[in-house]
Amino acid sequence: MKSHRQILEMSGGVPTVTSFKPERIKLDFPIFTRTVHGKPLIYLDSAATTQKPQVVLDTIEKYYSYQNANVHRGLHTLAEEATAAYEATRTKVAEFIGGVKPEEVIFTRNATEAINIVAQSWGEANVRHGDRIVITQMEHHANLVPWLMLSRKTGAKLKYIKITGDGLLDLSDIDEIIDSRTKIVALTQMSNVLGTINPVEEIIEIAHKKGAMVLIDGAQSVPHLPVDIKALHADFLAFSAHKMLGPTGIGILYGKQEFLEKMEPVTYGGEMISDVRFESVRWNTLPWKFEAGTPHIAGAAAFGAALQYLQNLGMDNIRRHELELTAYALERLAALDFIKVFGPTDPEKRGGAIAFADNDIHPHDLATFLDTLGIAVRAGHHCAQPLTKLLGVSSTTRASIYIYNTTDDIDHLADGLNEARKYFRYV
Amino acid sequence: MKSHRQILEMSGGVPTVTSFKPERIKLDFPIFTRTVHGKPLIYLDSAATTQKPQVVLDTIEKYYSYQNANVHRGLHTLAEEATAAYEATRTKVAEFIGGVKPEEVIFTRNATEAINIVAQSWGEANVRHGDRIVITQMEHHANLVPWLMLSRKTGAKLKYIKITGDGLLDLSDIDEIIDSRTKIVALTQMSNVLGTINPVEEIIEIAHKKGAMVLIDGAQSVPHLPVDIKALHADFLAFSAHKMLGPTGIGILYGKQEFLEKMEPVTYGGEMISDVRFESVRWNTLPWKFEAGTPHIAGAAAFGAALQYLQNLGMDNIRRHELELTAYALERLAALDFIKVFGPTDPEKRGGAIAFADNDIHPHDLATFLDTLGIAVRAGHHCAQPLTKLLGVSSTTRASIYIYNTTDDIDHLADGLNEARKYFRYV
Amino acid sequence: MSDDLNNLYRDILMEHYKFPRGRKKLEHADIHNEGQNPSCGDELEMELQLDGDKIKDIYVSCVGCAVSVASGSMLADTIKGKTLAEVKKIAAVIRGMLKGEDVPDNIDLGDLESLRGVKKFPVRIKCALLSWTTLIDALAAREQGAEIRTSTTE
Amino acid sequence: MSDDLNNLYRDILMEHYKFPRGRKKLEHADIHNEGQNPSCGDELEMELQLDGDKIKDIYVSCVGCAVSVASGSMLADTIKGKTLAEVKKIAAVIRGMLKGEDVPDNIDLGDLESLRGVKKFPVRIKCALLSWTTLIDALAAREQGAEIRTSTTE
Ligand SMILES: Cc1ncc(COP(=O)(O)O)c(C=O)c1O
Ligand SMILES: Cc1ncc(COP(=O)(O)O)c(C=O)c1O
Repeated sequence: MKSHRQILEMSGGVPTVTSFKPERIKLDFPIFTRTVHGKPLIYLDSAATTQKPQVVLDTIEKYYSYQNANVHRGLHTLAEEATAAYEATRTKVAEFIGGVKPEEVIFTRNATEAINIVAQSWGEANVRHGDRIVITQMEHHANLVPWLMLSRKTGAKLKYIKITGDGLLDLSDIDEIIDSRTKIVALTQMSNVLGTINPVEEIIEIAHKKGAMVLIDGAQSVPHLPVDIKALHADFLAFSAHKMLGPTGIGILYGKQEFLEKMEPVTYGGEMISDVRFESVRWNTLPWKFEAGTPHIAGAAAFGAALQYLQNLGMDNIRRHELELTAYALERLAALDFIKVFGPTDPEKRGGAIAFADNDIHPHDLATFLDTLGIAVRAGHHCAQPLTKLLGVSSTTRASIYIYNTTDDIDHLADGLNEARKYFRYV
Repeated sequence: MKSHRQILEMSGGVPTVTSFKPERIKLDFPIFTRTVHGKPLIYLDSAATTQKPQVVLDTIEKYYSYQNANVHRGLHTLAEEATAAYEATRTKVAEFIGGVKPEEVIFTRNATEAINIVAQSWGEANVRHGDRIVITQMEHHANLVPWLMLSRKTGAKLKYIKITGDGLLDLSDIDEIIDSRTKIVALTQMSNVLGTINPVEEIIEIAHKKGAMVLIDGAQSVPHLPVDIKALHADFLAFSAHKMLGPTGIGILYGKQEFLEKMEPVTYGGEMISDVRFESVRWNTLPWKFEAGTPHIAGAAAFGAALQYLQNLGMDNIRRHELELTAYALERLAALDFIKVFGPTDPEKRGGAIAFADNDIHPHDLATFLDTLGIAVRAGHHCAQPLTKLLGVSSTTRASIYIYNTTDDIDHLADGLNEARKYFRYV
Repeated sequence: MSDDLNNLYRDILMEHYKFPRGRKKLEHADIHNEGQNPSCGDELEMELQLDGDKIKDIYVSCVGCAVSVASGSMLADTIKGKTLAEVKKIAAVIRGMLKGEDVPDNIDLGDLESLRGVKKFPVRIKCALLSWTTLIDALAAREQGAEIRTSTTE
Repeated sequence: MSDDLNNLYRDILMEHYKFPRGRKKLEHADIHNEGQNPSCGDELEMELQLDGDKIKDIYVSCVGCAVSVASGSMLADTIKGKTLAEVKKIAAVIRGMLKGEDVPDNIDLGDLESLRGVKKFPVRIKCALLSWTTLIDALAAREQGAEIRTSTTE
């Protein structure tokens, strides 16, 4: 770590972006000093979880070393500082997603829990037999199973927006799918398999016209695109800190105040209560109503540092970098005639999660092989089994990029794919 | 931090206990190098959350710097290492609480969520109108509100085991309270206000005879006492890592396999699923069935280090230390005629969470005053409002100890209480 | 003791705490409200008797810490005899001051000046606010002809 | 390439992968079971035809990675002609070996020897296990007269 830090200091601390230099950014991430099977780590699994910059680790260390206490209700200095750190990140998140109110920002464990809260609390109170719930065929299990279960419990019908052969949403019959019986439309802004960026603005408009609410699964979009949830008029947004440089164990549910206020909490305990007697209880106000028990205080503090790091880089710059790198990767992969890439071919329409298949080598064998070259990719259904089946395969290999990835990383991947053909004797 | 580390190394690294030296233990906790209002920190708020030893911070740093990846399903080296770290702690927890099966150990956000899972999943499937749910008058909101809500939803009756003037459970009419209609008894093994250690073994036996399940809220007991949940035959146990040297954002639900297997999950998403199609879903096996979405991997890894630290000290030694220190504190406080202590006077019957009241100074003013002396205590209802009302006060001041507290800390507290009388001119 | 602490527990505040004003129950009340700081356990009862648009008499009873009791006592002292409009203005100024805003030059705070010390103790601000929030809510409810049950500062 | 990798993808394993045995559908089957590794997407179908207590013929069809396909192929090769008791013993030995236990000296593993390399790749163990678990579950279900639907290794 020492020499890493020294390099960092020599190169001037926090990144300022005039030109976006992933090689420079890599230096902020201690994990890139490690090797895998004797090779430098090439991390292409950021859609699963991202690596963490030193400043995030330092914030955790600082939190536990100097401020650690339980939040709220505490009158001593540590408790005050811990509460301030926790609530400061709430405010930062509110800004980050377009300037919403801090009380509209609820800390959860992850995106999955955020979506579950809406499906359970809002869903069970508002969705009835004969209603419709609309999702898409490209949803992650986190934005599929909660709605499947809600439809089972309520008798509402679960409808899917289909996808085209190109991996885009098929909006040709959208007016039939989202109809006046539709209570909520829940969809991902960016697919974690196809990379597809969905036209959420358009869908939100259609849904709202039909009187339906919209939940955006932002697990893949918020880390990679500038997302202004206020401009989008989405009713709910869910995402996870660990996919955007932040720590594990903390996620966000954003909801419009008017809806959150009417919703019942789903977990009961300390913090979320205003008054309890032996026979009655009154909930606390927003946002604490939804935050039962001791929260992940250190996680919130560190997530604040991650957001600051991203803001210093600038979400526009991040998108531009990823667009370029995705274009480059698609080009390199297209040149390999034994590789089939899924999802949109136009880099403007997608992010940098790229699922592909080798004509002969099974994704698991490929991932194991690439790992011995130090290249981390993921193989499997990426928690989107129905989509995977739809693609006509049982699993895919996925390479996914982030701010620290370089064209060099992509070159290594392409070389690795070629080598795999040789190793498994398909050439 | 440097000099702290140096001292640590000079004194020989990890503590080995022949005699229990809290002064030595303090050196392992970086927070004790900080001052509060210019005074050395005297932390007497461990019942709210404990401080963290350097080894826990190092484990977090190491996790994010060398192993960070999403768990399960990952074929690359990092994913394998992250999964190993995550699952190793599950095994360690299983050992720590008396040698249960790892698949009976579920990672949650905190004790609160653990209790909620049982109340929602087991409760809603098994509790009916006319049934009884039994808790005690000394429960934390986390072990009260979920049952209050379950009783509302199901029409079951919520009954309370009363407490005596001494702060002990009143078992005189226990056979009437726990009757054949009782479906579950949920009680804390140690009160976070009165410090009372409850005779859970006896109550579990009575409950089981009547055919009722038992959930133990171990949030205060597991950190402070040797707890052998297998010997106790408890059906469920809930506790939080952050109250036992571990990080925030991670807790444990233990449940007997036969019950967990029949229970439906309450949160849906990735990891907890074995197979999903567009219209159907099959849950994963235990323990993952209850762990939806990306878990708090770093938290689990670091909790493992915390458990190891506690095991090195020995839970018997910890109990002995706290018994001595509690006895000392009770003695010192008894000598102050303006202070009334709540809870059992016999230190054998209690842990080191000591709530008290000054005859004249309000708990908040007292806590603010003590804070300026560097002494962190908590004032309020400690998330046990019904109990606080029962004690005839609107709030109390609570000092609570852990492995790093010394008789010196207690002396400072006693002196501070005397000084407060002078400052607020009651002497 | 620390300057901040002395600034919080000024003599004048402690004097109001130990001898709070407005503790005499009214024969008849035009406005009634209760306040609560659930996380502290502080509870407050307030009654106002009007004479036209003037506060003729006030009853404030607070079970709580020095800051909340003293703040309620000063409130009683201050608003007695004032018009509703004046009272609303003062309440707004005090609320602003506690939240860190500047106090307009033309406002004489009197004893209320001593609440300034609270600012340095963020968690105690809600103690000082309790009586003022209870008052403001009660007046707002009256204007709108709404019923009111309990105010809280959280 | 790394030794571990070469040890995983031994020639013999790759040969079974590319030319798997037991792919011919049976006319008639006494035992049928399906296996799944849901997290990978691997799927396996197995049919056994008995002659008394001997395995007369076997059909194994696996859609999956090299390790799971090869393991299924070796299984077909190995158990054909053996008695149910022998098969159960081999299956237990292989399962133990994959979980890191020693293989008894008196057991000749033949091609199955090549599965040893999997041990170094903990996440791939379940690939190698898939066919064996499917077999063991099928035989156990048969003994207990139970119905069986799908086996999984997770
Ligand atoms: C007895 C008891 N139960 C439950 C809890 C809830 O713990 P957590 O906030 O970590 O969920 C606490 C913590 O305050 C407690 O003291
Ligand atoms: C599109 C999408 N939604 C939801 C999730 C779930 O995120 P988490 O596991 O952090 O809850 C993921 C992460 O894999 C994702 O890619």
